[in-house]
Amino acid sequence: MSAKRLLFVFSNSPFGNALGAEGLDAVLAASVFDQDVTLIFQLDGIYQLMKDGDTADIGIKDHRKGFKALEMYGVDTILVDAMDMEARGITESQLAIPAQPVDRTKITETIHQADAIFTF
Amino acid sequence: MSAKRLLFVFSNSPFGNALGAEGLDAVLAASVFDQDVTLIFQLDGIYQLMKDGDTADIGIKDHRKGFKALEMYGVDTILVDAMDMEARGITESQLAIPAQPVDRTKITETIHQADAIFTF
Amino acid sequence: MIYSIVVYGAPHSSQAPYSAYQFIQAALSRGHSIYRIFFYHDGATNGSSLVVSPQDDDLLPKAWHELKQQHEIDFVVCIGAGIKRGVINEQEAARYERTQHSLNDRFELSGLGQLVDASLKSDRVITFGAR
Amino acid sequence: MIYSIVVYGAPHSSQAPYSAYQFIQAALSRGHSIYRIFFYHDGATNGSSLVVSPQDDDLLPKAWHELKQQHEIDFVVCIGAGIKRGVINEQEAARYERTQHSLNDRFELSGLGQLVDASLKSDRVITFGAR
Amino acid sequence: MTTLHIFNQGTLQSALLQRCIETMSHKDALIFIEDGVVWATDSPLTSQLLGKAPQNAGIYVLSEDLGARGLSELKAESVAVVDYNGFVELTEQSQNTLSWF
Amino acid sequence: MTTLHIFNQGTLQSALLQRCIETMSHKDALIFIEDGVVWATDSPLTSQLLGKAPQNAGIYVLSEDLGARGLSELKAESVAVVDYNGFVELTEQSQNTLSWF
Repeated sequence: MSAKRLLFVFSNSPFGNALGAEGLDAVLAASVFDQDVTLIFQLDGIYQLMKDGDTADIGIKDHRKGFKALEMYGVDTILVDAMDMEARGITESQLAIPAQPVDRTKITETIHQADAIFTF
Repeated sequence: MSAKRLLFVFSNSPFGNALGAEGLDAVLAASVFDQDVTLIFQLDGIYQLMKDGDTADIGIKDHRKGFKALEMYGVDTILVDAMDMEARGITESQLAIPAQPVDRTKITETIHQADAIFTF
Repeated sequence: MIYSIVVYGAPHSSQAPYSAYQFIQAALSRGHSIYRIFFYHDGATNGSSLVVSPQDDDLLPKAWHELKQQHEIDFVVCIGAGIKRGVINEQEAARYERTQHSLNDRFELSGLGQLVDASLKSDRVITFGAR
Repeated sequence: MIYSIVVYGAPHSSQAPYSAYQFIQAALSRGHSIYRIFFYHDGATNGSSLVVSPQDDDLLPKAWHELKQQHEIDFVVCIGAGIKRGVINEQEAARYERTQHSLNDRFELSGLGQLVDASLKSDRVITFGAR
Repeated sequence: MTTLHIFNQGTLQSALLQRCIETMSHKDALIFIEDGVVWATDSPLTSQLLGKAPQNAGIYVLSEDLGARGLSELKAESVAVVDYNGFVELTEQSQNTLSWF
Repeated sequence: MTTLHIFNQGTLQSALLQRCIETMSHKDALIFIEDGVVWATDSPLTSQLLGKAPQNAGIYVLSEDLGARGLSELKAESVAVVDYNGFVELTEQSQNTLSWF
């Protein structure tokens, strides 16, 4: 069986709901299966990648450091919607991990090529 | 203690989540306390009031008939956002209960006059 | 002033209960009293004794516990919302023929009248919402 | 074709599990097979035996039961999502020192590997989402 | 058909539908289910956004959800109605599905 | 102050924030908490909508939530920062509160 292309799309801000933390867990689980794993961060999902931030004052565990471990797990195709970054006034230097800014055409193409897509 | 003004604001479509059904339950509870109860239906909350519809094919209980009981419970101040109805192409004859179409100024005023506001 | 707080969100799923807790601490420190916390919608899950925080990294259950011990605050889980989300006490378990129950005994299962009562007896009712 | 289904929403709170059930019935009637239903996020609550439908007006628990009896379908509740929402079996109850448990025995508590495995073994993975 | 987009949110999430539509190609399809069916009605609110969908992309609405909400009579002409059987058929014909919520 | 509007949703719910702002009078105030704090950042996406708020209406953001998300440096000038103590103070000064979510 050839490797399957698994795509994880993050569209939500961290902490308000559990989607970001649970999406990260799903990605980490997929990473051990030796498949072709891709992540897209778009819309408010981009805020999952902010370098700064400390959740001590809101009493919620900060799952975001887990995204830094992705490279170690061999997950290296991490795309961010370039227009969404610009609209939010966020630059690459403010992100916690290296992520590739891409345009919408590339996002549509990536979606088309996936075998299964998970939304968070 | 004079009667308190309790305001219930419905903004969500029925069935996709439980807010409409739970908001109705809260209104019915309030109605027995002999207070001044007002309802506002706005945005997709207007779809809570549609006259037609049968949920048998989706396997969900239809709470909407409960809104028809409101008058019996003495709840008669039911406002709908007139612009939201128009934007959705819905006319008063399509609603299950008589509701008063109002403009935004009236909605702001109603919010200002409330002692407590509940969102659904 | 007298405050009551309405919580719509479940621990782990939503920030609402965490925000409510922080707000309550700040309100108490400003000299206000909290009459009641009403757990409605998915917030009912706050009353479950079966919610587990792996690695004990979630301080909310302990925080509710201490808050209840130190202050006279009603913790009410809406009974209608609770039973639909698997938050039931021994009595409801017996009524609906379940062998197990889940309500944390610091919380009380009661009706929506408690929400209305809270709004009548409080100067402010603050909702921490979740969809 | 082989399908797997992912459910993010809880009964009563979200339409997602109801839609998933209708979709599955239609898929089966078109001759497809369902490999697994993976209950993630708030969908974990589908696996609770303590969810009560007042007046038995909710057919979903019974519908899951019959589906499981009539077809060979895995019903997996994500263990991570489950324990955070109070859906635990006897073993987890013992591990985390709870006196009660809540998992319906038609459902299995297992890890996210089951979600990945489902996506590898199925031709289609359909998510019924909830926020 | 390449991707079937599944959209289940109402008009409060207009920003999400806009992105869904911007992401679609003319080879894709979109189905409205659950609260998303309100987008399939004929109204000033909905027509503007739906009009931006790629030409030739199929736009569908789930009849069971439309009917449950009493909106069958209000359906927009540009949207095709399918039942659960047709929904499954759309997933057969597409290569994958993407759920928006 | 009459009503304190409490908004906790991100930009996917832009339609909800738009309505919140349309509903506000100049005597009202608005506080962004939880995921809503992203609206208090200085960016093309947010400035357009925030600019529609009634003049003199106070616009606040909760510092704890802004800081948790690493957005303190990005805060828009037109938004005032308050901590939980200040949030409680706003509820004291208002006659009622309306939560949008």
